[in-house]
Amino acid sequence: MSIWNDPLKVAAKWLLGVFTGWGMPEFAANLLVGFLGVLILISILMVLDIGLVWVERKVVARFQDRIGPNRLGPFGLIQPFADIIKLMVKEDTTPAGADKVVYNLAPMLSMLSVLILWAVVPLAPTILGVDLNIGVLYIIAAGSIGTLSIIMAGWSSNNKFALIGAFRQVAVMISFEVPMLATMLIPTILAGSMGTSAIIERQEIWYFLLSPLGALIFLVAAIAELGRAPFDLAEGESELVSGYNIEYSGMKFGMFYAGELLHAFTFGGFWAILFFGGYRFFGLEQVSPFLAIAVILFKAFIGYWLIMWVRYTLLRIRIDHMLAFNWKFLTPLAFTLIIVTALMNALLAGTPAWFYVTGMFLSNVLVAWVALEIARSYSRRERERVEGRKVVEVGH
Amino acid sequence: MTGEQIVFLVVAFVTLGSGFMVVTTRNLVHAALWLVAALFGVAVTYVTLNANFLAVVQVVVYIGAIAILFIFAVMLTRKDLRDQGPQMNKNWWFGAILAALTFGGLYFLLQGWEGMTKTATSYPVSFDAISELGSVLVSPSGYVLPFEVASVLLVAALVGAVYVAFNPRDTRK
Amino acid sequence: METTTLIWLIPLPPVLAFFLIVLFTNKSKALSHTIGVGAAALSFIGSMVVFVRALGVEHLGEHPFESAINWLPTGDTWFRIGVLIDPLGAAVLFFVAITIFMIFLYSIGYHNYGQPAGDHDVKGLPPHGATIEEHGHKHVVPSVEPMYSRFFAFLGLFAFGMYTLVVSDNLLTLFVGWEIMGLCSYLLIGFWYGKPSARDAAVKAFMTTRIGDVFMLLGIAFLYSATGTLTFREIFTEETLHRLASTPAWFGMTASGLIALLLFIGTVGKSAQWPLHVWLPDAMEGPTPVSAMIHAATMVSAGVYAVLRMFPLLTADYGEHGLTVTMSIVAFIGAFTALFAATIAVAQNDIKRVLAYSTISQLGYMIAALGIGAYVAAAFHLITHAFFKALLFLGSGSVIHGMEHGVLHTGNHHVDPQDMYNMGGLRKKMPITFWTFLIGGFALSGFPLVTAGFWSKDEILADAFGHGHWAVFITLAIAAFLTAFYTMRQITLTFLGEPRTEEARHAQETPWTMTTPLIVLSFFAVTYGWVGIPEHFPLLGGLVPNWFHEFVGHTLPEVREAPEFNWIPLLTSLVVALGGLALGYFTYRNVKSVSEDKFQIPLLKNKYYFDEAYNFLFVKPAYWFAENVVYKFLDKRVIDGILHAFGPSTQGFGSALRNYVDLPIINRLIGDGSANATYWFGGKLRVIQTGRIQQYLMLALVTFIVIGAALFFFVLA
Amino acid sequence: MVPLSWYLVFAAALFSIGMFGVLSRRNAVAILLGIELMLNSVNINLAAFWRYGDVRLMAGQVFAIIVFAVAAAEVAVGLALVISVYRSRNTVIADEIDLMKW
Amino acid sequence: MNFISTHLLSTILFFPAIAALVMLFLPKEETKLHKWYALVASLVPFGLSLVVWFNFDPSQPGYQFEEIHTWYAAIGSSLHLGVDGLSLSMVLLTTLLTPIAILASFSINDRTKAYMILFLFLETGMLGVFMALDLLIFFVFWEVGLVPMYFLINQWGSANRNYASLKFMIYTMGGSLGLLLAVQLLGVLFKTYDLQVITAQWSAYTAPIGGIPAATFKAIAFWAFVIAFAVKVPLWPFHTWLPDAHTEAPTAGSMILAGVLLKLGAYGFLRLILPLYPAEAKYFAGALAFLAVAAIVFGAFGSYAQTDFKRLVAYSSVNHMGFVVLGIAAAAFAAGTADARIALNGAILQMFNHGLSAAGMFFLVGVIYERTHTRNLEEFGGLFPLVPVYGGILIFTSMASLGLPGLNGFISEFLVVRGSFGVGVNSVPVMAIYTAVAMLGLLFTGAYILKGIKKVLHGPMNEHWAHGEHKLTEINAREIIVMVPLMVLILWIGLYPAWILNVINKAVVMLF
Repeated sequence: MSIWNDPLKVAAKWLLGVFTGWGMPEFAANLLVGFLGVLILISILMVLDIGLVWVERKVVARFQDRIGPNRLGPFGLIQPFADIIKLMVKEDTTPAGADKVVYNLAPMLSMLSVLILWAVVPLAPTILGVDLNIGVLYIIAAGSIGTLSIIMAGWSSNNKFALIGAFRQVAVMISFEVPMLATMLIPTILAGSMGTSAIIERQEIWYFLLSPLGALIFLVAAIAELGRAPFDLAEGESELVSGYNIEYSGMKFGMFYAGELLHAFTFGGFWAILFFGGYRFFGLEQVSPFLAIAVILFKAFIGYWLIMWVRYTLLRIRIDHMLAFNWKFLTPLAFTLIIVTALMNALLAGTPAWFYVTGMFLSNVLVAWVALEIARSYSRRERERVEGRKVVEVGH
Repeated sequence: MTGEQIVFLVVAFVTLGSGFMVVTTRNLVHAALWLVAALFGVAVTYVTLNANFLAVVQVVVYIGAIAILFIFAVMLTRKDLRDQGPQMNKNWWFGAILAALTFGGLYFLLQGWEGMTKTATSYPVSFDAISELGSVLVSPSGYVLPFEVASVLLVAALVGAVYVAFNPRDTRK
Repeated sequence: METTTLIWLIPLPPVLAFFLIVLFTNKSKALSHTIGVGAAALSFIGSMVVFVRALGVEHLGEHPFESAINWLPTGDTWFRIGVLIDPLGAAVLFFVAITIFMIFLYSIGYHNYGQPAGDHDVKGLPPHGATIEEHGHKHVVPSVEPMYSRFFAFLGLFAFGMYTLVVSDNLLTLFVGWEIMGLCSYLLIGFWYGKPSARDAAVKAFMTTRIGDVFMLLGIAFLYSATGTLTFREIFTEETLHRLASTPAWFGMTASGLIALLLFIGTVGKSAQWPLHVWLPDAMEGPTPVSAMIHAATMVSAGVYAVLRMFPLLTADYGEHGLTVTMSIVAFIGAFTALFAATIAVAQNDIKRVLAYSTISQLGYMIAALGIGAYVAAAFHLITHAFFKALLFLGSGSVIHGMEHGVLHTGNHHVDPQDMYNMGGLRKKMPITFWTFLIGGFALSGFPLVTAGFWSKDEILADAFGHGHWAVFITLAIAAFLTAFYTMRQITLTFLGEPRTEEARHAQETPWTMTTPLIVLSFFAVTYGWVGIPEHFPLLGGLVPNWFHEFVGHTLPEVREAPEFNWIPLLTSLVVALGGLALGYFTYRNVKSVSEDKFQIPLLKNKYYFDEAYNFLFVKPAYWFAENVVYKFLDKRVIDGILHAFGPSTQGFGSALRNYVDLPIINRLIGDGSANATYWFGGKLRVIQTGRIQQYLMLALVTFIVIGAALFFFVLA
Repeated sequence: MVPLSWYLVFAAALFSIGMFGVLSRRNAVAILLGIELMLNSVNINLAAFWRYGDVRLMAGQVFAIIVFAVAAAEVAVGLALVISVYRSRNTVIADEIDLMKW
Repeated sequence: MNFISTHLLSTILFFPAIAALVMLFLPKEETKLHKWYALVASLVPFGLSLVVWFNFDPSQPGYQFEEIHTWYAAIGSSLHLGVDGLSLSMVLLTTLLTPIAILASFSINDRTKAYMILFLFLETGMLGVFMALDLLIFFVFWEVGLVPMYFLINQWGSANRNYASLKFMIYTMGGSLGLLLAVQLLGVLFKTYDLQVITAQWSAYTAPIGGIPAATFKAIAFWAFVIAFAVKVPLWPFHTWLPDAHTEAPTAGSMILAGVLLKLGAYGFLRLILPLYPAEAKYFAGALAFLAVAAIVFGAFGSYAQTDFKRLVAYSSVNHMGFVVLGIAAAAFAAGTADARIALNGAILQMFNHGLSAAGMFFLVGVIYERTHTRNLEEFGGLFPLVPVYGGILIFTSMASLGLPGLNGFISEFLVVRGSFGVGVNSVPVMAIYTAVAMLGLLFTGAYILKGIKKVLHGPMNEHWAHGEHKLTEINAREIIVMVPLMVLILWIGLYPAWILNVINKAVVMLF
């Protein structure tokens, strides 16, 4: 066991040795080491976050045919730091009639809800916080804390816009949790475990190939969960000026902001873990944990990129459309998909790999097709109802 | 006084305290938030009982859904966010007495029970409670029937809730 | 090719043609008739090959061509079907093949192939002719049959039925072919289904023959049950026949007798013997090739053929002591029909109806011959008759066709082109038709020495005479005389003298497709007789050995000796034939119109009122019985009446129960009583109903705690 | 090592607190809050008994889960009722909702 | 997939029902979806039953593909399924006819969802009767079959449907009451409902029951069975429900009614009565034969008397099913003899054939009814030129039903006649007379069939249908597709029946 193939354990061991050397009791030392580990992880994440700020701004600029930050440092790399400094020194206002405690608690919770997610993200075969055998569920749990933070923020700001924004956001998050959880169950079924590391371990074939539809639904649900465009109703600048965090300023706002970015990145990571084999990359992960980390971060970034792409491409939808879309389309589809996947998985058990994969893939395609057909005819009927005439579709 | 005991005491204290706040605070939103705290405490209690699954589900269901629902309800049933009038009904004292009596009675009964002081056997390593739970929940020899009943109950509740809360004056549909 | 295989294949081409035409080519006339005629030609060639090979075999009777396959599993055994060609089969196959092929060929011309489509022709009605513009002035020409392809399809199916019947080695497949022909005759007679007369004639034909068929089916079932097989050669073994002959059955007949009788009834239906003859004249509604098909070549012959096949059975218990019951019945029916039909024929004016009745009477000849055991003679007459009767029908068709030309030319559609009194003098207009028709007619009337009819008839008469069946002999002789008479009448009225109508004047000869068959058939109508000249016949005897007798005779285990030569029957046949012809000619030589015809006796003209009688006796009563007794009375009134009675009775019972039990006792006493009690009690209790949940809860809790404590302290402790 | 009694007493206490809430709050929503507490205390018992009994017998957890389901259902319906009552009578005070008295 | 291979029968049996349940969740207005879904769902059992057919080994005695699942242990009833040559042919018939019928009812656009669901349930009901080897199960499915048919007639039928459906329901129910009683009796006696066990013990049972001598008791039970089945077959004089039901039912309904439901009764005779009551059957065979002949003759006459095309066809069913019972009666007379076997072969094949031809006829009637909205023969006439293809198909099918040699009807009728007459000749003379009388029925079969063709296709054309908005349209592709399998089978069985008769025959030899 060397620093190369298992850095975490080695470091932990060494630290433990050091502390006990100082005559610390066993469990206290353990506690301290764990605490340090968490601290390191968090700080890394923070740095990553700052990077993300820059990436986001650059990318959005490109999407919108601008250059983006380019003054400070090469490619404006220093820009995010400048932002942070600005946020730090900015005056930290608290609206009158706000509920102080709650008001201050909210941003921390929101940050927290994102950070604790990383406890179950396996960065490498040997590097992960805790190998929870209920990782998937844990992700949802953390998400619900996020929900809480938002509603707290919205309510405590004592501001109509904030409240409405919070309501919307919460409504969206609660409802989109359903299809999200459902699609998370698909890798669970396929791998036979809820543990993130187990899922990666058993993912010889990318689950994306076995259940592309699932991956898609997951992505959509994730975007909604994040409250980013096209689902960014919480902060509809036009109608309710940036929603629940309207009253926040300074570092509190910064926390929300950073939390959101990191959240998006994290979900990119989960996407990669659940459907793209996490740190696995043709046996590359076996070579060295660091490579594995690189791989998973890369994959996570791909996901993040997709999310951004969607965000800066599509338009915002109306809230009721969005909820209807979730309850009437996404959720039933997700559930059907679970059932179909489970059945196919049972049916095709023990068949040769190629057959298994094609079978799963085709079943997914079939489900998707049927769903779209139904949706199409439904919408046609709706249009007919609204426009009160027969709608002749192109090609029909 | 082992570490576990300390942890337990802290958790229990926090939980009970926030529970007390739940039933006493005037501001209902605060009450709901206190409830969240209490529920979180309970979740931690589950963890100390090695019932991770329950813990997480507790967080998902209670904090993620129920508490939020409460907050919604509170806000929906307020004319304005300021609340007026006493929070306790006129014979709250009798309620208090009854509660105390109940606690006393329970405590008394527990006193008389010999299993009271038994301590847990060490948690068996490599025992996957979750898969066990899962298989038990859906195996006909296990609890598939209660499980199904529960699901039926949920559906019924869903439909009922939607129907009851559906606003007849709402003319959008 | 293996002969047996070939035999299997013979019936196939026509049926394939049927399906091909029906399914695919019915749009294209040319393709359809090519397929149809081609198929007929194939079968024809096949049959000829088989026939020739059959000639080459020594003792074909003992070792015929046969092969069989398993068909129906029956219990532990299989029912086998197969093909068999023994001398009789070969001989029949020969003429069947020729006539069928000729008729196919003939149909092309008859249905005006190549002519334009009619102006207002519709499917289901005969073509009415088409107007065409030809250098300046427009004139009407015959138009092609709208259902041309369909006709060839039906013919194909018909041919299939006939071939199946001929080559089959067992009674069941024979019956299959038999019934298929029945269907085809139905379809073909009703070919112009638009005409109510045709439609009814078709139904009549089918039903009348079906009467015979069900008896035949019964006979088959009987035979099958009695012997356990239907294969001819297994039935016609000594012991089987003997067993059948010795087992008594019902009605004081032996089993063999009864079976033979049942089967014979089938023949009566099929070969239009009295009393089931009524369908045949009406069958003239069909196009003429059909009449030829049905009357000469195939169907009616099939009836006789069946009896020929069953001959051993018929004569199983035929000792030296007189005819058996069955045989005498057969003989009687045959002879009677021969005479009876001949008399009717005298009074008919429709050229085809005359032939129809003559057919009936000729068939009567054969049946009678069989009845008196003249096996070979019957077979011989069957074949000769097939040739010349086919010839006559096709000839008449040709005449009608020619007349239709005339009708189209004058455009006077009230003139019936089939009525002989509208003809006359066609001799010059259509020479080929005339000469061939003449040959046919002479053959029919048995013109001495030359024609085939003479030899076959003579043989029958000789046989009847030789075995001393006087009644039969005399009847047949008279019939022969009448035959000659009406034949000459027909010829005279049709061809000789001067045209009686404008139409007849404009009649014209028919195309080669129609005349060729006439010529071919007339050839056989003359020559085929020579193969059956008795040895002992003066002068001619032995010039050609009596080949037919030798050949066909050996179909049977023991050949029945031909009666030695006797002058009386010969003279008789000479006299009746020549006398009849002469009388016919001189009577009608210069008859100008119907009114001058002395033989238009209403009784004869109306065929002894048989149709009316049957209609009155069977058809109407049957329908009346079906409608009023079975349906209206039994089903509707009685059975349903009983059913409907259930409803009210149950209801009455129910209401009684309600009035005397439910209302007083259960409702009032128990129901209301308890209600009142509850009401009073509730009134007392309602005080505690404050409407406040929490108070209820507290109440509940208090109660709970109190009870719990009580339990704990007083019960547990 | 924590003895079973602690959990039980803890649960009992939580239960009583919840009950107090149920019995004495005027606001219907608050009453429901109380009920939640009671349900949780029950769950604690179930989990505790599972842990302290034979771990392989899942009954405790199973029924804890079923209690979750019940709780969720109860909240959904309860709050729905509260809201509709609020719509019709414009109040959520339990004492004022007393149409059902004689 | 080896679940399916081990539970082949129950899969076939319950697949339609499950499919129907799933169908409940399809959107209501997607009529097209309903139709295709139902069609596919009904094709699956057909495919599976083909699998069964090909894996079936006729030469092996007893039932095959057996399955036993405990159903009601307390009374010793279990879901015991199995097929032999006899039931297999019926199962095949059912699974074949159902898709055809569903395809035939594509023209229905009113509440297709409910319609199709009912249809699928109906299929399960019918299949259950054929597969059940347990009296109680048999009875349950027996009744299950009724309900969907009742609604099909009552909801989608034509003018007089209420009367017809009620009559059908009450009549059949009433008939089967005695059956239920008798079944219960057997169950009580033997503590089990398993057919094989009961068959083994009951036929030899002699001890008096409740003081009543066994013989009497058996006789009563026998008649209870007979009446239940006779109503279904239907035997004269229990037949009057049939013309009403068939006439009022929707086309596909009539197809299934005539095609399969009637067979249930005949099947009951073969599967239960003959094995359970050999002695009684022999004793009462004369009566049965008499009723059968009555059915044949009166059926033919009744049909001949009709002016309603569909009613005519309906009565023809009475006539044809009469032959089945005639064969059964003959077999009952002389069980074990070759004649009896031939008669049974005929009877069973006749069941199959009538399934084909009657379904075809009803469908064709339906086709023309859809276009003209009348069934009155007097209003047709000379339609052949307008609809040549339809005419051809109609004539073909009519001929099959008329029993034309070369088509399937003849084979079976001949076998029946041969068998019963053989019994008459070799053992019981009276059968010969019955058969002879039955011939009268055969004759009039021709009469009414020709009447139908004559009135519809032939004769001068009724101009009313020739042009204008009444113009009669030719039979369309879908309808032809419906007919093709029927016609192919009709011809195939007519020319070479051995492929199916072999299976039947082996079963018969083993059973009787």
